[in-house]
Amino acid sequence: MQQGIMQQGVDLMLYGMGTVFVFLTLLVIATAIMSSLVQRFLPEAPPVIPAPRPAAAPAGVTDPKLIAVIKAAVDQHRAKNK
Amino acid sequence: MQQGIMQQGVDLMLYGMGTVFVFLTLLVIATAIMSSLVQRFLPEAPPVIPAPRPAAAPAGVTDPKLIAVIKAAVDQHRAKNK
Amino acid sequence: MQQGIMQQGVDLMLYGMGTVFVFLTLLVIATAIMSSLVQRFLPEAPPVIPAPRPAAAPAGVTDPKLIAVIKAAVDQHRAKNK
Amino acid sequence: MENFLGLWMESGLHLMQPGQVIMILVGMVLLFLAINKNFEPLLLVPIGFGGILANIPGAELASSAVDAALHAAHPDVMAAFAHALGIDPAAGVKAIKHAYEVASATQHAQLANLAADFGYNNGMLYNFYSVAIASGVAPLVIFMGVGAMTDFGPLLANPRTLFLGAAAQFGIFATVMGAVGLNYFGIMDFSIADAAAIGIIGGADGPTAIYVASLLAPELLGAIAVAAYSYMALVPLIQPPIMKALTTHEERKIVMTQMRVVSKREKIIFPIVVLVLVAMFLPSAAPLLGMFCFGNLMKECGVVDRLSDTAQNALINITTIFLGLSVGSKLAADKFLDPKTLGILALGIVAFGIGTAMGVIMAKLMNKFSSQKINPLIGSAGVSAVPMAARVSNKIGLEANPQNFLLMHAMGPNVAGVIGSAVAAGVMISMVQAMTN
Amino acid sequence: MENFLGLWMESGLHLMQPGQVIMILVGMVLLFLAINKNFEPLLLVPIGFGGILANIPGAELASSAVDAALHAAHPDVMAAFAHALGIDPAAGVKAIKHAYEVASATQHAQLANLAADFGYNNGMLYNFYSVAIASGVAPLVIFMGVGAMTDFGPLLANPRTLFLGAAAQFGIFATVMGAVGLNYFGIMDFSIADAAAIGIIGGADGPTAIYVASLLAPELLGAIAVAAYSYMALVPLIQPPIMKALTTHEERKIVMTQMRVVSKREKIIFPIVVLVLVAMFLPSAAPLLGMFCFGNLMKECGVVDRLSDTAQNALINITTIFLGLSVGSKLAADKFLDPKTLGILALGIVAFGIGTAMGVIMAKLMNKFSSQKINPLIGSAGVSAVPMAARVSNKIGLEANPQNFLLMHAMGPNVAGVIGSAVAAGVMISMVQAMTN
Amino acid sequence: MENFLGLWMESGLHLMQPGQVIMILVGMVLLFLAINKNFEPLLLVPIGFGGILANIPGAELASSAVDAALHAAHPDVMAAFAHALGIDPAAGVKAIKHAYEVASATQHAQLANLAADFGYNNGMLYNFYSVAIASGVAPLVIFMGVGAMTDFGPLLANPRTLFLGAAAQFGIFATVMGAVGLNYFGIMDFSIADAAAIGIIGGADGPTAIYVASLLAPELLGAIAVAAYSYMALVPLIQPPIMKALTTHEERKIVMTQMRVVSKREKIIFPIVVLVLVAMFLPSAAPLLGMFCFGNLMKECGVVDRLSDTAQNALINITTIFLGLSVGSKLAADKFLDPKTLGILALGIVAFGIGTAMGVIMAKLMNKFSSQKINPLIGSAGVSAVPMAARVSNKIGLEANPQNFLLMHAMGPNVAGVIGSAVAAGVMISMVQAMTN
Ligand code: NA
Ligand code: NA
Ligand code: NA
Repeated sequence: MQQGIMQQGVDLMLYGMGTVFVFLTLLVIATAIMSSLVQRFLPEAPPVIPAPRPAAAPAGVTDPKLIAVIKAAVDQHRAKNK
Repeated sequence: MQQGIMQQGVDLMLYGMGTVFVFLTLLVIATAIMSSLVQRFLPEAPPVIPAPRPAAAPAGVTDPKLIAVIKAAVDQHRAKNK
Repeated sequence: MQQGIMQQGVDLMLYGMGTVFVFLTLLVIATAIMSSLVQRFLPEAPPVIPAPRPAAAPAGVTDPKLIAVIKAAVDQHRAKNK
Repeated sequence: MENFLGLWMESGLHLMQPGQVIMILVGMVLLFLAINKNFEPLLLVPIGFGGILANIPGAELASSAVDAALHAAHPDVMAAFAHALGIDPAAGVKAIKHAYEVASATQHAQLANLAADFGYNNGMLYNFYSVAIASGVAPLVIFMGVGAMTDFGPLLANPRTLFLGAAAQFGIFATVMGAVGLNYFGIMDFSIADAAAIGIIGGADGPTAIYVASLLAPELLGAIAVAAYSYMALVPLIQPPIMKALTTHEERKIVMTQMRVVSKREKIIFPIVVLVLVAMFLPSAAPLLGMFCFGNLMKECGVVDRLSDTAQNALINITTIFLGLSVGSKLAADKFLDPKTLGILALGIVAFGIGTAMGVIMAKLMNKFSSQKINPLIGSAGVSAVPMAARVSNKIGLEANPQNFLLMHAMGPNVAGVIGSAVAAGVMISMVQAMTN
Repeated sequence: MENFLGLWMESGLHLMQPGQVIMILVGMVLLFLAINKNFEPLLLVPIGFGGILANIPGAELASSAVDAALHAAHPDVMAAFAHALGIDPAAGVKAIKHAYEVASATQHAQLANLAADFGYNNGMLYNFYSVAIASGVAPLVIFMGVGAMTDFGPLLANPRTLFLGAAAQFGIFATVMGAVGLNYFGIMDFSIADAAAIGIIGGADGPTAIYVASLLAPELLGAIAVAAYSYMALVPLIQPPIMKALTTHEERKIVMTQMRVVSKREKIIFPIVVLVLVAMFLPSAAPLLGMFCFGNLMKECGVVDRLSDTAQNALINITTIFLGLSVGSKLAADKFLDPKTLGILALGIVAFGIGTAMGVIMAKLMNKFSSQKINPLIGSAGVSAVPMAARVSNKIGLEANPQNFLLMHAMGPNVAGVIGSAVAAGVMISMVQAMTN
Repeated sequence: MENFLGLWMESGLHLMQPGQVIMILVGMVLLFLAINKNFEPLLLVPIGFGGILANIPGAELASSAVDAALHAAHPDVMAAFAHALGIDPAAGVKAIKHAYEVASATQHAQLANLAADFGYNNGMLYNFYSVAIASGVAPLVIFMGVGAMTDFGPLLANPRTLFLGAAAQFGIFATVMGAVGLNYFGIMDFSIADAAAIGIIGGADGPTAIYVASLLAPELLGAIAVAAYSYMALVPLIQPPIMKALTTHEERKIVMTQMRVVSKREKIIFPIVVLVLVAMFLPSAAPLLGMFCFGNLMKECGVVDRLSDTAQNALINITTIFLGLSVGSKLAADKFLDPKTLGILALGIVAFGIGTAMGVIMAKLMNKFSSQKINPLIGSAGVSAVPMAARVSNKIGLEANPQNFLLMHAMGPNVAGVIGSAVAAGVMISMVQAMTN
């Protein structure tokens, strides 16, 4: 559907900006509904910020590097405090 | 060599299961031999679990991140103990 | 331009070695000029070796793993000192 | 105006088909199971999310450029395709699709070029699938990472447990027979290749299942992967009743002797021993077991820790993300919503059950012939499903005897099961390819 | 002797063209801004360096094998190309180049094979570009990583701020009109696709801009990416005057109410809500928003931390390195030194300005209709440019009222702007492709 | 029954050829040297393991689909190949293989499609090689990582040491002459391209050697890489006798003056200076030195630490794994077990020796013309082999004078040697390509 580029630009602007607003309005509504549903039906103790643990490995192994670092850190500190 | 699928299934099961058993049996034998040879000819002090060191980089550089972490850890701790 | 391979080898050696020396000589000169210019016009307090900080993330987030490690290290140490 | 029309015409709601709605819900269920029930989340989160993406109407994320063109079925494009395929343009889209399926690699390339000329592109998930799975690389890289996380110590301390890992693989082949049977009695239309791919679910090993399915039955890969990972997560529910039914309380109380210490050298040499046996007797298992042993050697040799660390972390994580999304691309409604899927889910759980049973029975059998008693509960760990199955053995053992810690003993058959299913995969791949070529 | 001659003949100095000198200096300026002025260094260091590499005379690092052959223009090669393109070899190189540009994908493949036969190879940066950007994967992977770094908490606490993120996108479409206007008045020759790609600079979001440009106007990608990242770095200079001009001191002093605590569950469900809306109404935005939501879900769900960590670190860093170098490949003099580039730079800053203004105005408008007042300064954060724009809002707010911390409130529109520009990208891509096919 | 037969027919033992047995043993020797003797383990573990994988009979892991088909030599397939190559099908497999080697890229693509139609796939290692090495990307990425690990401080403090790095490269060109001589006297059949690729072993720099070999002599890549890394590991044995033979005890005792402090700014600007010189005088070295300087700039500029960290860790490790396995794929018996390999190993060690000697001699020469004396022991570090060669200089220095620490002084020529061999690589690549096209 070739038209004058000016016309195409106007179309882009109108339909584009329109879509952005429609979509985000829908998102506002959906989010509001979702939040109210969650707060009503899935209440939750105010989330304690979890001290991010090193992610667990699939085969249950824990990252040796981290352990090494912890060890090193504590050792070095002890050394310093001798 | 197209045959009846039933026949093919039976073949898969027989030869497949057979191969699994033969192979793992050979592995049992090979492992037993290997272990006994190692224990006889390459005895070893019972392995002290090595505190996994941060892997050495090819060009001999050590991971700055780790050092940073160690430093940070110790500093923060000292700060806390002030 | 096919020639005798012997001739080609000699060419490679002469022109190759020549290029290496010319290029690195130019690099010596350029480096010397650069250094003197920097020292004259961009003097700098003798660089304090910066304790490499964990690299900042584009969206300003800091690596949770590192924080976890630091935390773990200090906790573990405190536990030990109880 | 026509733009508004166009927007609506290509809006999801207008194009949405019931199947896609169902599959989007299926994807959400997988996410729920992964996040709330902790069902193998590392795989099922990407798979579930990829499954939703693959069913977004109009986005064609899981389609190749040619598929997208065939789906759009624009007359000019169809005419060009028909000409390239050497069939009558009047034959219609259905005929063109069929001709494309049976076409040669050269013709596939030609149609891909034509689709590009007409402005069609491969979907994002299709590209991920091609690079990660169709090439075979992702499952192999994950297998390498698993190898780098595996400790063969318990197996080396008690090599006999390899027999348990062998026995448990019977679940694979029994399931093959089951699939063949369903076909034989006309209940479902499985080829021998399909049957083999379905059977491997019984291997209880994700990358192995995906690798085999990608070679033998790509169109079933989605269902097979979902079944494999779901049932691995369900091992704590599936195995205990079978284990208890097949063992007496006395047997479950058997205390196993303390394991010997395994030397570092043995651990270093073991993967090479496996590799040599593969080279001598089972070349078809070389890719899977080769990468597995390579990962394990990197871990044990102690001189390439930085490579081993990367194989266990950055590399396996990156690969897992793309593997999961790629598997999700096979959850597109038109492929996944098929009676076959139900058959696969049913056969898969049978496979797990039989594998579990055979492992336990094998353990009891070995006790008949050996003075050194094995607690039959560790037999069930032979299905692999590392480390879940071993934990189950430990848990049931503790119920029978609170002093009896079987975990380490169960790790032997557990890792043996990984080797066992890789061997089974190798032999099935080579036999099926021989049967079908 | 001829070797020396050869060496000199292919030495940079002999081949260096003025344009390349200029572009190498441009690359150095970018490096200077990135390193000394901290202009988005994570992108501008690789882009600037890649730009220098792309302009090394004779190295052809940014050229395909065919481009290199066309540039060398060896008679035999040209004859073979002309024959493959079905034109008269006598027509000359110019004609061959033009024929190649309009040739079919099949002919492109043929010429690539011919170039290989004649010993030409793709340049390093060309390969990076093909794999990282032409495939579309790099921007999407970075978007996934950004999603894994994004906290939607502030947005969920105050969803109305999504309107600010929507309003700020007007900068995009106003710029499209500007580009179209420049074309209409014959000042510059921009197609509608070019105009759309230029407009997206107003989205103030790097990966989105690169993704759109790679699909709609690859030859302008270099200028568009440089403009987008430079202006993001300049946000602290561009926005404040506009913000102050449009607000009274009273408005700037408005203190916003403390946000409510957002539960973990809401944060987990939100990306799925976005995905469902995309599936229903905007399939064309599925790749960008899909990957963004996937990254965010990995972060929030808490069961795949190892994947989320990798997506936020190793994976996004690796991708950034190659994305940056690939963008740099588009800074080759022959492409970049074009009046269009000046037009793009001019339009880009206009886009940022308008987006900023519309965000602020929208906030004031909302205050008209709502009792719960919004500080209009957070409106400007709607352009995204995360987190710079939010920091600017906070800074200006503190100037007006030292007790007024707007940062958290500004993060809402800030991330809303990311969604907004991804939506705008999706609709523009689908509309432009419909217009031009 | 035929299945059993089939299994045996394709079991390794039945197909195993003596050459493969030998190469599997060679692979094990490499693993032993890497693990027990710490010979460059980061490369030799993957190379050795890959070498074993490449020689598993029947697995064809290192073969392309076409190679596998040619090896199987099924009549129908051969007929199709012959037809595609335009030769008489009756000509036999040998003729077809030869025709394939000299065929055009288009014909290569056709045969690949045919092989796919007949059910042949590329081997795993072949795919790794294509992606990692044939594309040239892996060596370049590793070079970038090495750049990000390199400190040019010592070089900047004493730029004269660049001459030592230049002199040591004579080992490269002397070896080229050696290879050419072996050819001239009919002892071995090396082309000029082979000779250049072999010479680069003298660069004592792994990625450079692999990069050059992949461009000039892919079939010799395995032997060249093995030689390069083995001799780098042997530097502590190879260099000392030469160094002592060429220096007096007095010279070895020379104490060098404390280095000046090098400012951060100099370190940041240096890689850009190198890049500009490359752009002006040596475009052919742009890929190698460009990536090297890019890595170094990322390290020094201090604003992209997260990219630099990744380049030094996750990215270089991932690349090293696949580079090593890919190099291993070139250890397939039919290619590797060739008298040429012995010639390469012999020439390689000569190259190291000559390079070492020239470095020392150059240092003595410079002392003739300069008041500020250099300890000639640091000259040997000019061969690169970072950081081993510098450590050797330090060790021998301490033997002569326990108070004399040369390590930092030797790092200058050491990194200069990396630049020197990259320059040599660039000029050889461009000259050889000019000679052979
Ligand atoms: Na298994
Ligand atoms: Na935006
Ligand atoms: Na060197």
